[in-house]
Amino acid sequence: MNAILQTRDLWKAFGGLIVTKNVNLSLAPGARHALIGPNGAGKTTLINQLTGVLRPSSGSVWLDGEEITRIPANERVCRGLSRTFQINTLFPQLTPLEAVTNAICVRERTRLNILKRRFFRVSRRSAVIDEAYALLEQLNLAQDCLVETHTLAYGKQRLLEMALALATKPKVLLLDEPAAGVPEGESDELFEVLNTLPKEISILLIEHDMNLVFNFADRITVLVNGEELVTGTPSEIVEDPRVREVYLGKGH
Amino acid sequence: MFRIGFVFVMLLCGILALSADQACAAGSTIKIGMIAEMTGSFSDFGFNIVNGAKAYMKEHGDTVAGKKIELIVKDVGGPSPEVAKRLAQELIVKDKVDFIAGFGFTPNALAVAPIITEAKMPTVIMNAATSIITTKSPYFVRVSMTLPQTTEPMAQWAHKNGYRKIYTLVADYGPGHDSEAAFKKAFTKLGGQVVGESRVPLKNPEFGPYVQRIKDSKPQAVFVFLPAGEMPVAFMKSYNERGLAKAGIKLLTTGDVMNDNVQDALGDHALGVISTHHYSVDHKSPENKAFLAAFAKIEPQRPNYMAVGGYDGMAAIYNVIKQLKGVIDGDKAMAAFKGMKLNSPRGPVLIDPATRDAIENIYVREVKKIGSHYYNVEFETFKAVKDPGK
Amino acid sequence: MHSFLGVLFDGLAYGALLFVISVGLSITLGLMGFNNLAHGVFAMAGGYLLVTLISKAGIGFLPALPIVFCVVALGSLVLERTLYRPLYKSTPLNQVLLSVGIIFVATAGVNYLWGPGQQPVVIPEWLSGQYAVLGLDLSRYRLFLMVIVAAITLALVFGLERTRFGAKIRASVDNQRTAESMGIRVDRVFQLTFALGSGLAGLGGALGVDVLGLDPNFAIKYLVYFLLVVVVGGPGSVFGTLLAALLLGVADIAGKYYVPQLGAFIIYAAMIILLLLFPHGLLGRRKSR
Amino acid sequence: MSDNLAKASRHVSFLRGRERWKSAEIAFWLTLVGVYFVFPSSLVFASQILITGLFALSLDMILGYAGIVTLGHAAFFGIGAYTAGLMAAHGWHDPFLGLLVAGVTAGIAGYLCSFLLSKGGDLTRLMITLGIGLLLYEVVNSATKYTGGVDGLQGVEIGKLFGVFGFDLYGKTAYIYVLIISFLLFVFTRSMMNSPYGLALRSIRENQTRALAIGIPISACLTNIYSIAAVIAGIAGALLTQTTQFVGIDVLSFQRSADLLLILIIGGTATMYGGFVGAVVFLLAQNWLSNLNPQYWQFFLGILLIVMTLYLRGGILGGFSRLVNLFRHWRNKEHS
Repeated sequence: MNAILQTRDLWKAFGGLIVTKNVNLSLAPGARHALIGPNGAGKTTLINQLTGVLRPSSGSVWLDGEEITRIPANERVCRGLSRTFQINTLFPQLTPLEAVTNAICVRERTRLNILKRRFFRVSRRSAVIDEAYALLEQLNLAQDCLVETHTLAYGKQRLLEMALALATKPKVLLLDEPAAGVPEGESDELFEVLNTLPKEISILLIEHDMNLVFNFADRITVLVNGEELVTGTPSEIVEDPRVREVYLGKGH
Repeated sequence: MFRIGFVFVMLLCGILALSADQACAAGSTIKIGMIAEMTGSFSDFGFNIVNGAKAYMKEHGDTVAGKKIELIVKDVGGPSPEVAKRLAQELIVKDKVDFIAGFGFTPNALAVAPIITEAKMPTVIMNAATSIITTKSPYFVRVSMTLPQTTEPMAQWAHKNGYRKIYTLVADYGPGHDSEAAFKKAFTKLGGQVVGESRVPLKNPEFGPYVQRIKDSKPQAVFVFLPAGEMPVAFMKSYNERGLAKAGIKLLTTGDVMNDNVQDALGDHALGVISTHHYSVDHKSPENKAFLAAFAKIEPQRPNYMAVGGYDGMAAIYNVIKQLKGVIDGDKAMAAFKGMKLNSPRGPVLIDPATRDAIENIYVREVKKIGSHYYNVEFETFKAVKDPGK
Repeated sequence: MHSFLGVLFDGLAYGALLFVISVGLSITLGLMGFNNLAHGVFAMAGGYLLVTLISKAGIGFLPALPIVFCVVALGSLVLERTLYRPLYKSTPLNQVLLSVGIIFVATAGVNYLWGPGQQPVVIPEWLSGQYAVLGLDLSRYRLFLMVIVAAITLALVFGLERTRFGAKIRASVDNQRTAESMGIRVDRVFQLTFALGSGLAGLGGALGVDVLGLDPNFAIKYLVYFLLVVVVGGPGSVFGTLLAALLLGVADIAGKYYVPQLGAFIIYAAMIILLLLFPHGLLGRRKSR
Repeated sequence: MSDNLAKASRHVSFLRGRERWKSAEIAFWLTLVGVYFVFPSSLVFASQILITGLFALSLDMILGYAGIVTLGHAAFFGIGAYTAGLMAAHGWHDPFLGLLVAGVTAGIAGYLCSFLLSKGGDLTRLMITLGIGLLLYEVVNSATKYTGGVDGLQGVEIGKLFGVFGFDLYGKTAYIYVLIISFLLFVFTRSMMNSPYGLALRSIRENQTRALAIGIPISACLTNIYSIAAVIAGIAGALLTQTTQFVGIDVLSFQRSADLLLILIIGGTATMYGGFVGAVVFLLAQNWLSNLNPQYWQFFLGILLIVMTLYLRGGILGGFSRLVNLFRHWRNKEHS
């Protein structure tokens, strides 16, 4: 019962509208967990509460045995909780190399004194840049790492999303529909990368594409109307009649 | 890469060259550099000062003592001392002028004091009205007036005419504070009483609450100083709307408020207002007639006291050039200014040899409608008033 | 008690004035999202037009007002097509640069045509003076302004909320692409909205000059006031603009009456406090983006 | 592995190339040195342009690099100017001490103000900064006794630099003084913008959401850069006081903040040199036009601005770099 990421009785309401209702989510270390649910089920709101963009009305969020409910978003990243975005959220005028270097510099910033952080050139930190390059290479972005991000192809930008999240060396990675907008067939590259991620990183995946989810996840949670409907292994979910009713029944 | 650098340098040089020295050797010309507020919120100042000066040149020709007079007008764009200082420096160093003139605002004049002293440059203040200016450099001479100079006679006139309880309202800035202090000092010395005072922010479209306070404290009269511009217009409207005149509260002001060229904008609102000042367009003298005629040839708009400042400043400079026979030297020029007498459109003016300020008549005027226009009609004179601020 | 009521009336009247001169900006800046700092130029155009109509053409004050509205609105269409439209999707900084350029041109142009002095504005006899009501002296012109404000507010709220055109505006502003796909001619709608905003600016200028005075620097002199009211009210909300104008008006007048020493500070301090309390404006639409 | 390293070092050198002093930059500063010899009679103007450029650089730090729109930046310029002025008027005549104290004072003010900017969108921030600027103006205006109000602060006497070089009529000392201080501050800013911190700032401007999601403490960063920008603005103000030997209340005016914004937009934001180039172009154009026609020159300046917005997006440097890119593109085509 030493979950790496956990929510306890998480509750969020905007006025009278309840968007998260008593959610008790639990990720084991190394988990490949998927969160599915129809549109408007409150998946993104849940993610925002996990990352600290929104504060829950009640309940708590725990990361690696510590409560992080009241900790600001950027601090959660430093503690090892990182995310990607459903819609590309990148630095359009920076090159991927600069962007990833930036993320690594932020991660490493406490190891530098203020003078070095403030006044020494980025290029003097070749170890960091090497690491950034290695990461980009791992994600098949090495060819494009010196052009401005906004000129990259869409699929490449999706990969960069992932690279930025990985650069923070997360313990838990939240993937918000990583394949959103990527044409069918091209998402293979993406999931190939996902499958090679080390087991030390626990992953919570939000995805619409059922094939991807069932190929990737070892546990699945179904969220309906802000409420946890059921959690189980892929085969349990497929069997579950309630899930068929609210979700698969329409989609398939 | 070097190519880009080269282009860059060329570009910069090109731009700089636009402002490069165009000074030509002076010989047969005498140059007068004018620093005035031609644009911005106070463009009225520069407009009057410069056109007043031009009116004098139009009337008296542009050749004196065999020298051609050249006027170089520079826009300082409002109260901005650093620009004034820069312009003065450039006029002295680049254009090699013989006189500097103009200055609607005190800070612009004060900022040039160190350089005109260093360059021994005779400098004629045509409007800026804070007392201390002329003490900041021996090369300043002022042909206009100072604020205490026009304020004090108002206090004296009010007391003489039976006003004992007066409320003061001034704009909340340096000159306003000076005017308030000068009036209070003169009025209480005579035994009058200032029953209340208000300071109004400079950016203030709404006089209602201030005028209401005046009305509530029921004085016999209210003394007002506001800078020329939209403030007097707004104040007068509020004054009438709230029926202060009907409540028997007389309005006394300095001439800045009853500025000649806002009279028509004020219209009926200002009828009967008493003010003290050194110049009114309505002043009846041949000199004034000549001035108005000359000004009308340049601009159709009605001039005001600042235009007279420009006009008289030019007159003083012409006199100096004549006396020095066209060979200008800073110290000699200053000696020539001291004690100079001018037959100004406003009446006789004497440059006080001690302070280099103007000694002049201050008139008490009342606003009247003559034909379809409104004028400050003079009805009493304080003769040869000195600046009491020193 | 009397003085309190008097102050309240003055405050509301001042608020009405602030509303009248700013409501046009609430439309161009708030609804259309164009950083139109040149709002004052249209107001100034309205003012000069009014003065000229009255003194040169001999048209009365009241009939001149609708003429001013229409002429300024029509004139603005030319500017919209040539200068504004290319910048609708540009950065705010570019829009600022453009509108400041327009202010410069207009200021110098007016200076050249009318001279730098104050312009006389003659309002008709029946609008000057005061009514005595319950021992209060109520200025007729201020009452007139309040009536106009009520009329403008009602017309705008009705027009923007209840009519087809209003619906089109809201649709175009919220999502251009969707609106276009629904068959709305977005550029036409924007054009008309811009004309409406500018016409209102002109009308506001015409109504304001009696109190504010009129000279070539009108556009820059009162810029701060326009922005203040619109931003505090929440861009795009007519009611918000009204509420902000009235609140700021009452705060300013009350402050100046009761603590005149702080006269100059009150309106700015009130603005900062209101903006800290309501960072998106009093009734501003919170943008989720 | 060694192959990898070789490739990686190519990328290190790519970043290094971006940070290196370009020949155009060196040319720029050499030109400024050259101005001293070529235009000895325009040095007062030249130093005022430099001061404005420095002031615009500080605005660029918060507008261009951190993305905060402000219309009240003159507040810090004014605080610096008055601090230096009041010190000089009360017996501390040393210029360097004046600069130091002015910078620190403005920095503290900037730090305090930065907390008011944490909420709201661009317009709200714009109005709050504007409000602070106007309030400060009114404070200085009503404290006539201490500040001289609108008449300006008198009695500002500046001592000689190192006790040797006095400020002269031609502005020679002043120009060299301003040039050296500007250059030092520019180097300071430049190295900051090329550091990891500068990279983080740029990323905040590019995308706040993502910057937060990679762990950048955004509000702390903004507070920080706002204070540093205030320090530089304060020093620029102090330089103006010391070279003018006078402080007018217009150092705090709305007009100054607005002109500054224009200058930076004209020059181009987030380019380091945009402020300087904007100051050179704007002030020279202003000077040139107002000499041609002192009364109606604003008309032509306005036309210039309008034309610029329609045809020269991204300011002069933005347009210039696009031209250069175009040229390179064309040349590459020729070669291949």
